[in-house]
Amino acid sequence: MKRHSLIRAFSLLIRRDFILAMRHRAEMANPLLFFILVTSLFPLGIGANPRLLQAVGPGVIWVAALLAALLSLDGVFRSDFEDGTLEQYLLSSHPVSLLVLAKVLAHWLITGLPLLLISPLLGVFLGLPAAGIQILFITLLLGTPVLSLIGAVGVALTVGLRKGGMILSLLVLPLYVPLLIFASSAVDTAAAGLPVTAHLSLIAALLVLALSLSPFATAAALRVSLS
Amino acid sequence: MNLTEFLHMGGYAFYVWTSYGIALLILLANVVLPLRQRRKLLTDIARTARRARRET
Amino acid sequence: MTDSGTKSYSLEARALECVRDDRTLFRDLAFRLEPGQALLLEGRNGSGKTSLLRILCGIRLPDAGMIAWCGTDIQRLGADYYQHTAYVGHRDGIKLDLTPMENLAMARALGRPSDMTLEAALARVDLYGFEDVPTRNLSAGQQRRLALARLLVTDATLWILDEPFTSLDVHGIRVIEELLEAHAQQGGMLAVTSHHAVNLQRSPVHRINLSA
Amino acid sequence: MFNNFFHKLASPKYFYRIAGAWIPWLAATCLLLFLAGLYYGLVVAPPDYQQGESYRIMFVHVPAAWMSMFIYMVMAVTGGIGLVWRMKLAEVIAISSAPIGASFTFLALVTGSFWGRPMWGTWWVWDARLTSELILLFLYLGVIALHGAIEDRRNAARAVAILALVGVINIPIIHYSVEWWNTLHQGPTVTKFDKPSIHISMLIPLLLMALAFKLYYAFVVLMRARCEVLERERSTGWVRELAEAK
Repeated sequence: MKRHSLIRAFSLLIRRDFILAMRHRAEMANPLLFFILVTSLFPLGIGANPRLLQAVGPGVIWVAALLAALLSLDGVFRSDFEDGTLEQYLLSSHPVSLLVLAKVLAHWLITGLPLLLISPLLGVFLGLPAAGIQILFITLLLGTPVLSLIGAVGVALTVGLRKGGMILSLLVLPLYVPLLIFASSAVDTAAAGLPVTAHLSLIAALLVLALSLSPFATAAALRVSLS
Repeated sequence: MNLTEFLHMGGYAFYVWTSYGIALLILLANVVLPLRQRRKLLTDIARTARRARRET
Repeated sequence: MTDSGTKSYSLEARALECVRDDRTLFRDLAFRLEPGQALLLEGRNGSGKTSLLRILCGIRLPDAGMIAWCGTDIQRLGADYYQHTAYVGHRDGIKLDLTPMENLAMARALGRPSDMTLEAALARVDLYGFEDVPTRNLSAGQQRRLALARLLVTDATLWILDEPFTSLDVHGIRVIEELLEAHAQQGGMLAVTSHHAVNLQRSPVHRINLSA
Repeated sequence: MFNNFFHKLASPKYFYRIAGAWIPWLAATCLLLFLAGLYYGLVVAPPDYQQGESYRIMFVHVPAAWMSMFIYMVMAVTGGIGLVWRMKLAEVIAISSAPIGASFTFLALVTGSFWGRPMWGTWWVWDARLTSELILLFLYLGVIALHGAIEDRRNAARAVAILALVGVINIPIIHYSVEWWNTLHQGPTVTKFDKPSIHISMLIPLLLMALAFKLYYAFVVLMRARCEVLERERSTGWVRELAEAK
């Protein structure tokens, strides 16, 4: 019975965040627009030489995804913190780490998934070959949840601070480095027609690691931020 | 060994001595800063204590 | 509404100390609360009432001492403690963009559900008929009553309330007082801070004045 | 007796006194080691057959890089101890380590750059070790910024501990990924700083310097920890007495 109510709380929390996001549809689109804009600025900045674009494409798309994730992350716990619902999670009779996981999952579904779906279009913009676009999609599929999971720890640490946003990027961006390296080089390698199983399994390993550790760290950080 | 030769460092004097100089600066700063902080803290605490005593 | 009175719950504070901004708010504070009893915290602003309630919730760590639930440190109990507690703090802990029903459904899912339906809980705090109005459109007093309705949808023994009567009118205060009285009569426990005098005629009330 | 010692050490007043007694001895030993290390490193050790005299930067660069990693580990471990067992002294050590670790990281970066300039002909190369060191500096700066932003000292210490633990899990991954990225993009053309075998005449000063850096960290962290203890205990009687006795 207890397990049943945990599953119910988990799904209700996700559904609740969905309803809230739908009632603020305009805000929901911001990270996505940011992602598209930043990516399309690069050809304007460095010139539209197809070979150059193709060379920097994977890195550009991944850096843009990273920044878009960072931009959207600030809101994961902010409003819950301000209206006091965050306290209610901590005082719930369910494990806080699982509630956190529900929040992060909802965040990924709301902001990460749209990024993922639009990414092939950006791949075409930057002239990536079909094999590269395919792998780009897979790396984003495996990688954007990692962005949300790692970011959640940083947000949880800074949610009580007045100028949390700047510090958040300082805390989180260095932790994104391995993912950025593995993912963009996977796309590069695929574009060159070489096998990328090693890259993909490394990213999958990062995902497993983040999934298993980050909810606990986030829960602990929320406790600190609220005390 | 000849001193000028030593200071010359086989032509790498600038790189070697700047590196050691920066190291010295950083190491010294790490010693001096806590010393100054402690002195400031102690006078600060003493002042607060004196003020508290006058108020009561 | 609460567990059957046969189980003997107890909440105990042992040698609590709380320091904030280099100021010791209280030291060596001890009390014991049993089913049917209410704890009323009094004191000036900034005397540590809210801090003490947050320590009781386990959100804030005491600088010394501990809170024990049935003899065990609440920091060790974690979720096993929280299934017995409900907290309404300064902030209402409700989402203004959701309806009262959606808010209560979430609150119920986070704890151990009680037998009362969500509609019945809303009716108890005089919000019957507001089920689907966006919470943002309710008045401050109505929002506060909605926050307090959360207490009814979970099966908690210990209610921890920080200024429950804020922004309530005379009628609202009476409604909530009845709620508290009924909870205590059924073997519940209360820990409350309030500027208002709290009228609980039929239940034993401990008073702790933190300014003293 | 050992247990008793640790129990006493947990008392801030006792720690303040005992640390104050140790600092001069640690500092003196550290100075001697530095002098010996410098003598062997700058005077006794022969020039490198490839890099000439410029390799002598190694005697500050390598120990600084070692210490930058080591101090992060210390920070995470003591932070974790403070988090789990609520040991205030461990929190203090963790917090006091951050600025020292950051300055060692900075030192490693700058000396690496000064060493690289005559070797590679540019001030900065995206070499695996320098890049890792740069990211480590960002991690340190994050810790320091977070600590500075949280007003309550105990909360700040707990937040920093969580961040340091997350960082310490990530450091090996970052290290590995950067190493991998480096071989991918540049090929193994860049000369590695640490050669597989190092001559004994160079090893001795390197080890002396490394030991000196360790002792230096020990006494500087104690100095900082003493300040932190004073700050935290400023409303207690013994700190007031101490302050007014001066």
